[in-house]
Amino acid sequence: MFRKVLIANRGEIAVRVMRTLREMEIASVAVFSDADRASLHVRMADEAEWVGPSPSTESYLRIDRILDAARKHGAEAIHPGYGFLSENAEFAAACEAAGIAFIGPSSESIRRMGSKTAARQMAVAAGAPVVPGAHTALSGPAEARVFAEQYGYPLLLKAVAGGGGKGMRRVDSAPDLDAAFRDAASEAQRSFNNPELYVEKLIERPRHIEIQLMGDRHGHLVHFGERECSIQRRHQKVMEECPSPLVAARPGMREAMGEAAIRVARAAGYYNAGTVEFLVDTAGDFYFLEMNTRLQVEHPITELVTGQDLVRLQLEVAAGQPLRLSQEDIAWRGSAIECRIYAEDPYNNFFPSPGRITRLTRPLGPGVRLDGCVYEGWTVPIDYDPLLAKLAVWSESRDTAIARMLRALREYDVAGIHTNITFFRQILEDAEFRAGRLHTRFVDEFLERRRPFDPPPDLASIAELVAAFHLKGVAQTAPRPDAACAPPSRWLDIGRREALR
Amino acid sequence: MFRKVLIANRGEIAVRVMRTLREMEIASVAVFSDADRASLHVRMADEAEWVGPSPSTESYLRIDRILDAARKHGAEAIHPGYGFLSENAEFAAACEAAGIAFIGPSSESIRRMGSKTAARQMAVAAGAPVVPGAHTALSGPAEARVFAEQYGYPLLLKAVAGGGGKGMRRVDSAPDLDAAFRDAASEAQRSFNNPELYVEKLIERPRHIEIQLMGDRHGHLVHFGERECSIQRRHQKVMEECPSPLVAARPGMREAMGEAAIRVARAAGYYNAGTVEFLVDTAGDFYFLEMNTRLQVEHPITELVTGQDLVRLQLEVAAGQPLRLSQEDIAWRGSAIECRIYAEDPYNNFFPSPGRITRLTRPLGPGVRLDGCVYEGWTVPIDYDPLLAKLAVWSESRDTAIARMLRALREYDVAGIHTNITFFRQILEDAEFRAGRLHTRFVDEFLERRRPFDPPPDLASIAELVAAFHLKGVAQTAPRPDAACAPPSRWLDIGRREALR
Amino acid sequence: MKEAGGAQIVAVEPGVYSVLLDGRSYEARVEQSADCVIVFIDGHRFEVKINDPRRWSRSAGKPGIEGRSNVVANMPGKIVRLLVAEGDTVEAAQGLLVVEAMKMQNEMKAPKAGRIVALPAREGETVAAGEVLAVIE
Amino acid sequence: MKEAGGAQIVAVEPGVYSVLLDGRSYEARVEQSADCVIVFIDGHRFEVKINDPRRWSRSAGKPGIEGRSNVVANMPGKIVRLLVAEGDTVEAAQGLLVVEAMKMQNEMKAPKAGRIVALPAREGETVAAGEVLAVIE
Repeated sequence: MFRKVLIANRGEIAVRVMRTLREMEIASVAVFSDADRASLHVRMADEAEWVGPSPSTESYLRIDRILDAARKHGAEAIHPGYGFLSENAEFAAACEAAGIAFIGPSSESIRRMGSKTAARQMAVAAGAPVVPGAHTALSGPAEARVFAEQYGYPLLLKAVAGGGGKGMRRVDSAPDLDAAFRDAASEAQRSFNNPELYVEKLIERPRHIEIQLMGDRHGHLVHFGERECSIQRRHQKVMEECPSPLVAARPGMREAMGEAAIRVARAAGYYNAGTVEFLVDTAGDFYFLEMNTRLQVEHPITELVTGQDLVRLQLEVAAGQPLRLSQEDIAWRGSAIECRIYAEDPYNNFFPSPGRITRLTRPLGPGVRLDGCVYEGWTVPIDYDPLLAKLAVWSESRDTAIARMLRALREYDVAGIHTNITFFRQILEDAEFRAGRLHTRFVDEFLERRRPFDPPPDLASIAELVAAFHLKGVAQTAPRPDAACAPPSRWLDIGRREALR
Repeated sequence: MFRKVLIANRGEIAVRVMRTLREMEIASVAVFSDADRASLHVRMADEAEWVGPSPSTESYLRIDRILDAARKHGAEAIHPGYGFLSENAEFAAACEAAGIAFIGPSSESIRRMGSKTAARQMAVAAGAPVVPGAHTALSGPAEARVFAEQYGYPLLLKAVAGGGGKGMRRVDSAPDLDAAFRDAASEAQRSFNNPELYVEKLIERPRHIEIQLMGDRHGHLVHFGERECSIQRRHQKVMEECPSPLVAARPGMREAMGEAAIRVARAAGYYNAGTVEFLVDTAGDFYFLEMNTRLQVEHPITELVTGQDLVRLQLEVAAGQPLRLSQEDIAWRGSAIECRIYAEDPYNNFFPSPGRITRLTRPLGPGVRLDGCVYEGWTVPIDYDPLLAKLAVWSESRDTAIARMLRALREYDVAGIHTNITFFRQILEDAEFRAGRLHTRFVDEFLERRRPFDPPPDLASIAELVAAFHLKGVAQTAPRPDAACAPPSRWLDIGRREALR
Repeated sequence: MKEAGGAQIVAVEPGVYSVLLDGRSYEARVEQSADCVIVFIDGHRFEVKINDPRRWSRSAGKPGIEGRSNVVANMPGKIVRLLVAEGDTVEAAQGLLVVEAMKMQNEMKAPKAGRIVALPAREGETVAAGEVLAVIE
Repeated sequence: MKEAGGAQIVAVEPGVYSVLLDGRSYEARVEQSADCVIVFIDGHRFEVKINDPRRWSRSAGKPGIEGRSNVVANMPGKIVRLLVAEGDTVEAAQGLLVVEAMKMQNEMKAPKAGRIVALPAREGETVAAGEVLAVIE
């Protein structure tokens, strides 16, 4: 096994990987940008190296600096986490060339899956169902128009080099096509340095269900079942669950999806952790969407339900060990849900809300897992994704897991910035969600129908009372000379009366 | 199901019960003494009632006040937690008489098991093996001496009304007997208001292994397997694990112990949660020790391994529902360990260390469960047991669970008071512990053999550097006029040189 | 602490208050700005405005819509595109400009119909939170 | 932050410092009393005495044994039993008195052999942390 591993990432995933490294008695090397000197992933690491200024293009995306850091610290392997360089075939190849183990698939597998059109072709060849669409990059909006004439609207424009909803646009009718094409191509150019797009028939109200895979370098592949990731905003997952309520209700569906995923992965010569994403239509048919050639953000819910440590398995496989699990060893128990706690305002178009965390109270107790990289007093930087933490819960059934997540969210308090904690509480109370009727437009429809998050009638007067008490305390520490003779307001009056009764 | 439940307890167990109540949408009523107004269990409750001054005899042990609070708040049931009134038959009977459900066994079962001598007789009648001993209260030290002449030393004096090691003394030779008898009787009188003692043959280096049971009011009883609780200080458990490394290595032992435990419980007409404690000798033979007629402190490790919520089951059974599990539904997965984090100094005879928690950083991440009732800025009161929190971890095997616990303990920081966190790290590194060679004198022997917790050589200079930096910062906020011209010390020198290089 | 009814408030952590009233337990978390106290209870947000040291009122929560309106950057970011020019007439909710921050583009919309009387924002420029990007009258 | 070697210290939380030195990362947690700074790194405790504002030294960690010794209550509690009387000669580690706190009885032992020259402790009395219970010479 490796003695030292560098994590080419930041934030919660860097901390997540370090925890398993520490449990395996492997030294960890963090890398950090200017913005992240005080980040928890640097504080918790055994070793750390500065790799550049705050913009990720000058730090976390700098292959040369990451490899220099690995060589300088004598790291034998690099864990890429997710995002940043994790699906960069050039980076994987550079690691291979430098004699440093890349904890992920081969650069060749990444390259094959990185082109969404090539991945589609591979899925077709492997016998996995795919959504009708153009398998090659479009020359321009005109070509998309031809496709639309054959399959009709709505359709979906997607970046060939894409991921995470970047460079993706839904087109509902012909007049919108040109603008959508321009926006998507420009976003794809900015995000992936590649403006190429392809087109697919849009599946209405699809579910997004994915299969977790793990393979070793000896051709052995197993799946860890599915995760339902239909709760999305701006095409990004915000809440995931395992098992999928749909798959749990359909005997044989998990096995069918798992086998399809393994076939695609095998065709790509895949090893290490990977995830095959499927769209599932209202009839329950599933279609290959893409393969993510790295650990997913939402891997904890699979760990909770299967009892496996996916990062430990990644490390074992990357060190050349054969997978110690066969498919029969994978068993599923109970139900897990994850909420991605973001520094954002869900009621203002999910606008990011960086800033200083002035107070932080975390949920604890039975069945609660928290993976984060924040602490009280830390300032959420403006330079990166606003993910603060992943709150996951496990319980014996979906219903009790929902109840547990609600309980945990009520214990969670982050002051100083906006978060989406309350938003999750509302979703979890939603009847459609509870019935398991999920699809990728769920959040949009939910925002239309949601009832206001109105407080119980008694809370307003409590709030006034506390405000009065608080200001009295503040006033005591910095008294105003004229405060004593001021006529008491109604609220202050209430405050005094109640507090002194 | 109940709509409102009062928790006749404080601290972490009150919070633990409230979490399940909230998940079941049952309102919770906390009770509190003067010392506990700001306790987390009061802050988290839906309702709260003051029940008296700080001493527990005037608050948490006041049956009349607890019942008044329940009636006033309209609580339909009372959860007693552990300790305090949880094994008080009079309290259970008073609840029954008041028409309030007692979440535990019948007062009659408590009474039968509360007398350790009667419990022994019941175990004998049920065909469970018991340690040789006097089945009735001793008239005085002379009667113990007669027993010693027959069975030899060492022997163990125990309180008839006892529990938790209170009123218990080991006697190694005849001259120690009188003093030991006096001390034990006096402690029993103070602790249980009953000075009666009985005597048992002392089993050398026994393991303490217990079986978790749950029964409904319709005669249905199941067991949840064992917990190994051999790691004790002052006859109190400090660290527990599930499964027991001994039981895990012996096919059929769990079933044999489980069945013996169920036989004893059935003989007592037992329902709700209970635990049958056994001593296990070096040959692997087990002997009934006593039955605890309540939820145990260490129940979380059973929950982690079996995936059951024992508090939820307690509530269901107390509401008259039949147990929804049969023995075949109970399955064990992986390995769990619990460390009881105490405000105490393990290197100064485990002396309690109450005081203000000035800083608190908790372990998080995969496989970590924390049940606590503390927060930063809270003052640990001197009036109660110094248990701060229970840190439990789960992993797929005992070895990986040990590694995970070590990782979690390294993340744990409690400033302002002493805790036993470092002590657990040392035990977990101990070769005897890792080999699973456990017994109830383990801690005593470990304290003899343990190597000093020496820091790596580089840490001392880092500490000096930080001290210099810290004082410089302090000096900056409150500058001393003569500081500038003072000759720099060696440490300050290092601090400056390193910090400015 | 021994009274049967009545409110009883304790500051348990900085800005955190435990309230007991009529047997019920509440935990309130306070954040204070220059002109208001924001109280959170069980995720519900209450804004108590301090209009004057001697008089507070609970805010209605909605800003006024009449008159001149400033479009303000609600976080630091970079202006990637202007969709209107000074002097343009705009509809309510019409897109005015696009700001990018934390790798996300956000279209700032007109809070009401009117005319753009000022447009200090420039494409490619970095703006601070609170900076005025456009003024509509 | 860009230097290759050298120590680099950042105060990340009150009393918590992140140190990077020679590529290694350390987290140090400081508690300060009137006369010393206690630094914890990975559970290891370092006491840095401030004997004089101009001079510090790292403490050897062991209190001196010669001369007069005070037996001091290390926490608040109640004296339940006295095992010696003023004027008694005691051995090192001999039990002097029993203090009960947090439901636990603790025997206070003589730190060294000598004679009890003062015994302010009284049975049944409550004592505060730091109070002198006995003096041995």
